[in-house]
Amino acid sequence: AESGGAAAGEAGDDKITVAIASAVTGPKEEVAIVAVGTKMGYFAEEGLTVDTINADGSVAAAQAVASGSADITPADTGSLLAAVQGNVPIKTIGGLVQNWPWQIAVLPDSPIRSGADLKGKKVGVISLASGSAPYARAFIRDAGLQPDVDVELVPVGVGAQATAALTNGEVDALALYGQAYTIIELAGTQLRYLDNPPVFQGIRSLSFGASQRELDQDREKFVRFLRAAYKSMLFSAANPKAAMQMGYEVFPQILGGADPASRIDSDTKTLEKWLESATPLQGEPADWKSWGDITDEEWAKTQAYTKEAGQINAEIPLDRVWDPSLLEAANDFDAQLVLKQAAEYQP
Amino acid sequence: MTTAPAADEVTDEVAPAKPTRGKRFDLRERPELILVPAVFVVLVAAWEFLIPLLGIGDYVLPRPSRIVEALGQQLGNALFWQHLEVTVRESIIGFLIGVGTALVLGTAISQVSLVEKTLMPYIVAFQTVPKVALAPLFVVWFGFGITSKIVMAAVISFFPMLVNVIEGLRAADADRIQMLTVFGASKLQIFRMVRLPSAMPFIFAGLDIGIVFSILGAVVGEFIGAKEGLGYLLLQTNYNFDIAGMFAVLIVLSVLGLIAHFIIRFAQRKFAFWAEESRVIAA
Amino acid sequence: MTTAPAADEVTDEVAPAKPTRGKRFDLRERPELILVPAVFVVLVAAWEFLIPLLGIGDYVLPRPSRIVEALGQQLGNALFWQHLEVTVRESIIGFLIGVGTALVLGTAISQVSLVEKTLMPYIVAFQTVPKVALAPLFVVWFGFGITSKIVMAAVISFFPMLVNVIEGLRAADADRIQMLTVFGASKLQIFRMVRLPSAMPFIFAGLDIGIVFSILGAVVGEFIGAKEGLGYLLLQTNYNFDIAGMFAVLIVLSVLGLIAHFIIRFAQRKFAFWAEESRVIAA
Amino acid sequence: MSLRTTGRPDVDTASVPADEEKWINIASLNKVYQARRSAPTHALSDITFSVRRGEFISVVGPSGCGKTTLLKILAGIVKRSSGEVRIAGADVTGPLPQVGMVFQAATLLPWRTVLQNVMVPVEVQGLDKNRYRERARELLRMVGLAEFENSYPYELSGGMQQRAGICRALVHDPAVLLMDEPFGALDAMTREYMNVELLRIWAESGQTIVLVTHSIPEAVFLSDRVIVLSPRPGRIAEIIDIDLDRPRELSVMSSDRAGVYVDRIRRHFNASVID
Amino acid sequence: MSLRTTGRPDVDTASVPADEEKWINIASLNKVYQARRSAPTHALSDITFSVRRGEFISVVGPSGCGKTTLLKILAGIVKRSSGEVRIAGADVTGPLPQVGMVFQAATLLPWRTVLQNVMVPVEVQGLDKNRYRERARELLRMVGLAEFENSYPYELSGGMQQRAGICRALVHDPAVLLMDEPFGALDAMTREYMNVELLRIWAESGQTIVLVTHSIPEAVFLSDRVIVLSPRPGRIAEIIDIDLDRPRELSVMSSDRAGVYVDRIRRHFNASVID
Ligand SMILES: Nc1ncnc2c1ncn2[C@@H]1O[C@H](COP(=O)(O)OP(=O)(O)OP(=O)(O)O)[C@@H](O)[C@H]1O
Ligand SMILES: Nc1ncnc2c1ncn2[C@@H]1O[C@H](COP(=O)(O)OP(=O)(O)OP(=O)(O)O)[C@@H](O)[C@H]1O
Ligand SMILES: [Mg+2]
Ligand SMILES: [Mg+2]
Repeated sequence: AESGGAAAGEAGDDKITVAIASAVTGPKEEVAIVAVGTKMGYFAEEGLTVDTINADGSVAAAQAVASGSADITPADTGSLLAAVQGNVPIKTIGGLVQNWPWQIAVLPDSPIRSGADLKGKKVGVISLASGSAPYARAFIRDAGLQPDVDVELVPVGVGAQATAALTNGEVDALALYGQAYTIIELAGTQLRYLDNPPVFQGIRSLSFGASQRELDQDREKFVRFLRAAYKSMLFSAANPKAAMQMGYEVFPQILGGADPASRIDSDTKTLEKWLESATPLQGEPADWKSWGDITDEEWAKTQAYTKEAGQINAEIPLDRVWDPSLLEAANDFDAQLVLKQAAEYQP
Repeated sequence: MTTAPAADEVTDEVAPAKPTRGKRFDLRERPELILVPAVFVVLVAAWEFLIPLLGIGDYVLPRPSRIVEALGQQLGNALFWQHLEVTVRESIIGFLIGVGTALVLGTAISQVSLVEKTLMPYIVAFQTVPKVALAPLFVVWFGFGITSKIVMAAVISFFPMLVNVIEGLRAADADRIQMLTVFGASKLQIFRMVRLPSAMPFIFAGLDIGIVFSILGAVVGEFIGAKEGLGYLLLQTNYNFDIAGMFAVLIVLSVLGLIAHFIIRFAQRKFAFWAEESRVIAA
Repeated sequence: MTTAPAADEVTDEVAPAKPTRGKRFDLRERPELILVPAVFVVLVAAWEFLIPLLGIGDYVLPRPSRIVEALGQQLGNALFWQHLEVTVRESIIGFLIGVGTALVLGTAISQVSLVEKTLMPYIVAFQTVPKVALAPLFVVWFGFGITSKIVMAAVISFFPMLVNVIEGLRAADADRIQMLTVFGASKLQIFRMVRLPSAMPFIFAGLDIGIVFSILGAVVGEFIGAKEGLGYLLLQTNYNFDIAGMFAVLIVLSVLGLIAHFIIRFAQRKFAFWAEESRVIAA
Repeated sequence: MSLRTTGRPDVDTASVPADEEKWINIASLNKVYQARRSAPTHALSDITFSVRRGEFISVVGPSGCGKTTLLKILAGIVKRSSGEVRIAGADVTGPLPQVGMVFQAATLLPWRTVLQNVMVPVEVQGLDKNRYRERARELLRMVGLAEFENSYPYELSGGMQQRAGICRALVHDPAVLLMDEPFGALDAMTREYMNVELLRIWAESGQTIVLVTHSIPEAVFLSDRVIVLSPRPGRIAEIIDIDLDRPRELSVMSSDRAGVYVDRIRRHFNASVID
Repeated sequence: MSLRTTGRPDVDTASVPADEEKWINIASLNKVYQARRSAPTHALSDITFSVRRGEFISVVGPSGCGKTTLLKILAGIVKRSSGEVRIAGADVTGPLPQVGMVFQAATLLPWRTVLQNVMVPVEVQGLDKNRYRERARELLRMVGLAEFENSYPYELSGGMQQRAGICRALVHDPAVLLMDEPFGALDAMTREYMNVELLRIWAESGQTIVLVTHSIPEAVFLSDRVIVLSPRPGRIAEIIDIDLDRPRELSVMSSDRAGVYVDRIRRHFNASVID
């Protein structure tokens, strides 16, 4: 079966398997990175052939990487921290989603206008064992309320299930990530968002975690992968529609049997939403620098948040988690050329 | 489908006036030919018209008309048939492995009580473990490909079959075993000539449960981490907010289960006829 | 556990020299008393020492020593016992509902062939639908609380029981039914006095499968959206990358399954003794 | 040992204005078994006879001639192919409550003790258990199974199972008693003893009895009339009135008159060559 | 109709240097059934006798005295409690291949046709199916079941099932034949016919036969010796040599000598009062 991965003719010598930390394929990292990198030949240029597997969540993805089923995964940074604490031989080698993707949303006519209004209400989270629960708790705490006392968390999942819970009044607000909201809105439900307080600024969501073993054997391979990945991101940011079309070609299963023409617009919007969280909010793509960098301050915030969420129980020495040494070489690419390719792209 | 008679139908031994299996269907004889579609139509109609009335959104429970539309679209899509084929393949292979293992192990367990005592606790213990939670292990052991799904299908169809095989092989009539023993039959011959035939109703019950569960197992396996198969398609349609499409897939799964069930029941009537017939025409 | 005799043991009718159920355990008589723990020790030892040798990290399959440690930690935690209680409650209620419904429906189906023809296709069709995929619906219908998990447990333990009840009620000996019929027994009396006892081996097989699956169902239900229960604890430990803790929960689930299984088997020996005894002491 | 009959009034039959002479009435009865995997078997052909109320009638005939089939049709558990079958005026389309039956194979329920098995008709018909339990015990004592009342069927010998089956058919004192070779598995002495007991019970209760037997002397000793069936398909070869005085003792069988009856019936069997 | 015996050489027995006079040897045999839910039953008490090679011996005794138990111990499917049981010199601890048995209940396999049921011993012992199928058909013809060879057991009457069971025990021509009331469900005429046939087969094959029967005349007609058992627990009451010339015809039973034997055995039964 024609399934995901390197469909392009010019295959490199080195193989890299990317574990997608989600059971489904969608307009997110696999499209912006894998599909575009493959279709545009960025991986081939680096002598790489890239394949994907779907792991059910960040923990499973980290396990897949650590046990050799995959080489690298864009996984939740908190999970990567937890993995390291659990002595999993995995190292973060670059950032991916740099802007906080989680938000609280309510129905447009909801009386809830600020965090404080959540008192006595119910907030829908994906599940109590997912990133959305610690986020909701942190949000509630910041609003001066006590989670699980003043506000009840209810696991509602995403998509239709979450929508139903909100519109039926089973919950008063949702705590989901941006792209999940886009899907809900595109399906016809209007939402209003509460502003995230500044505490969330700088907490990292997805980052690239690589197998320590592979890394020790061939660092260069990962440098080349990161470079191609960031180039692909830049391309996608510049021409998300083209990226989405490549996504359909490389991962036809994204469509789930639907007609591409009927989905391209909404999927492009979803992809844009994802890219928005994964790339700097300010400036023009041409000015974006230091792809994948995570500052020590960001790490500190992320560690504190992860600890608060209970995923780790002590701060982890940075050098055990973080190996930024690949980034300089990974950033060594001609951004203008990529932008040009994006502008001139013809399917 | 011919079924066992109800109590007061025991008297109903084939009277000459009543043709047993006429070529032409007499609707009074086979009311199910009207009833099954009737129930279907009523259910579907209720579904179609009640849903909007109850204010249930299409994104929770789409109306049949939408689903049929989505189904049509799926059936016209080549990729869908690939997904279907993958799931069918996983289910069948998993079913055969699960049921085969259960037959062998069930035989050993029912025949050698030491094997039972040594193995059974572990089998039961393993059976209660939610395999979905073991996903990372499964995937490490069996890869992200089709194998892990086959294993899932096999594991979930294994236990119902095992329990039924054990119970069935034990249900054999002691007098019949004694009879064969006197004539010098070996354990194997007794097994083949008495235990196995006696166990047939149990074995077919196990097969029936097993085939239905193996489809379930394959689909759940696809939930864990797959790139193809109907389980994957379910996740994808759900993710895409294509709830009608998701229901279309669910319907395809139901039809798969039904077909499998009827194949098993057909085999039962072919290969275990005596139970049925001696029950119907007992005297 | 007393089990059916193997073929050449049929002759083994209780000889006076051999005490059937001695108060003191003779190990030659009951080798399982050594074998089961022995197998356990060997398995655990192999696990403990092979895992590092094979280069399998603790983060995929932790060593037993780690798991025991994590287990100890869990058992010392009051919250853990709450989770356990929730899951046990869900499983038991779900089991009772599932199995009860299966008994009633199975009875109707096996007794009235029209019910079978009208209902059975829908039941089979529903059974193949992966309930996990229906989660949104379940949650909408049954809420986010314990009910949806009970329903899940009930639904998954229902089908194996149903199939076994149907098969079992049909397996009744026609001569016995005729006998009761002559003495004027009503359908209900025939059911109670012949069909039900005859179906016992089937029913107990169904109960055995059902109880094990109902635990599975409750846990899977808790995966979908729960705030408590062992399934939730599994998700939580997994999310926290506490793989040893996760395995500790899995072990607790296994033990639950084992206990349930042995309760069912014990009940079987109490309430369906005749099958066992007439088999052992047949003459 | 005395065995009181319970004297239960026979409500069902009493309410029907039936002909006492044709208490059981069979006319032009035919039975064809239509097996699915083999050829149809013509079991009974054009059977016509009737039984008086309170009569003791025996049916003899070669193995496979349809005797069991005839009893089962009377019991309402096998459907006739054509003809008329009436008991106490009522068309037999299903089992009638006033009918009891002893089966050719004992057919005890393995999950019940001997006493519980004997009590089946009492339980089924909702009669007073305590009262009938005594009667059941008495019957078990009569057939020599007193010490086995708490045993399970698999602990009994073949003949003991058959005796338990006889007790079961008698316990609720049915107005019509159908007996399919009830004494087949018994030794000659037990059999004769049981014959005498059966006659005593019959005399006390006034039951109508149809007995299938392989023993021609037994048929003569017990019956008012003996119906002789021809080999399959069973037809009535002869119906013989047994004109021996009642009450009968076993010694009557050494009389010449009894011998004549026995010889007369035997002749039918001699005529029917097997294969 | 002629029934050749297949003349299969009896390898197993030939290789054992056994006493022809004590071909079957039973000494101080005891059997106690130890039921779990009721009191133990003493079925056989101190049984001692032996059977010559080629002898025809019958066992009679009241119902429940342990006849079936005795045969099953000989067949190796019920364990003795104490005592010695040997066939052809070999201690009986399990079934021996040269032994065939007719069961009190026919015990046919419901998933096999009549012919397939009769062929069970042939299949089990790996004998030449084609050769024995003919013999099986001949035996079925002899017992009047020729047209039922493709029927299933539930389509047979009780007596027909029993006859099929007899064919099954005879088909592989076993050296030792144990028969547990083989003719109990047959009418008098069929029974006599089967008796004559059995004697003919026995004369041709030289089998050693142990027959349990309830019919005293049958025992006298067929046997070289009759073992009379007392009521439970079965003890040997008497062993009677039947000194009637062979080959025997049915007419021998009207002879005085036969009558004397029958009366002598009957006396044992009269002595044993039931209950
Ligand atoms: N499996 C058993 N468990 C317990 N007791 C048994 C068992 N089989 C037989 N008995 C008892 O042993 C005694 C002898 O039984 P057996 O079947 O040998 O009698 P039998 O002489 O063949 O009688 P019949 O002529 O009625 O067939 C009986 O009292 C019976 O209750
Ligand atoms: N359920 C059945 N299906 C087909 N044929 C049957 C069935 N029951 C009986 N028969 C056939 O009907 C005929 C009469 O059987 P029935 O049992 O009435 O004989 P019977 O006179 O009782 O014989 P026996 O003395 O051997 O018990 C037999 O040829 C038998 O093969
Ligand atoms: Mg009969
Ligand atoms: Mg016996």
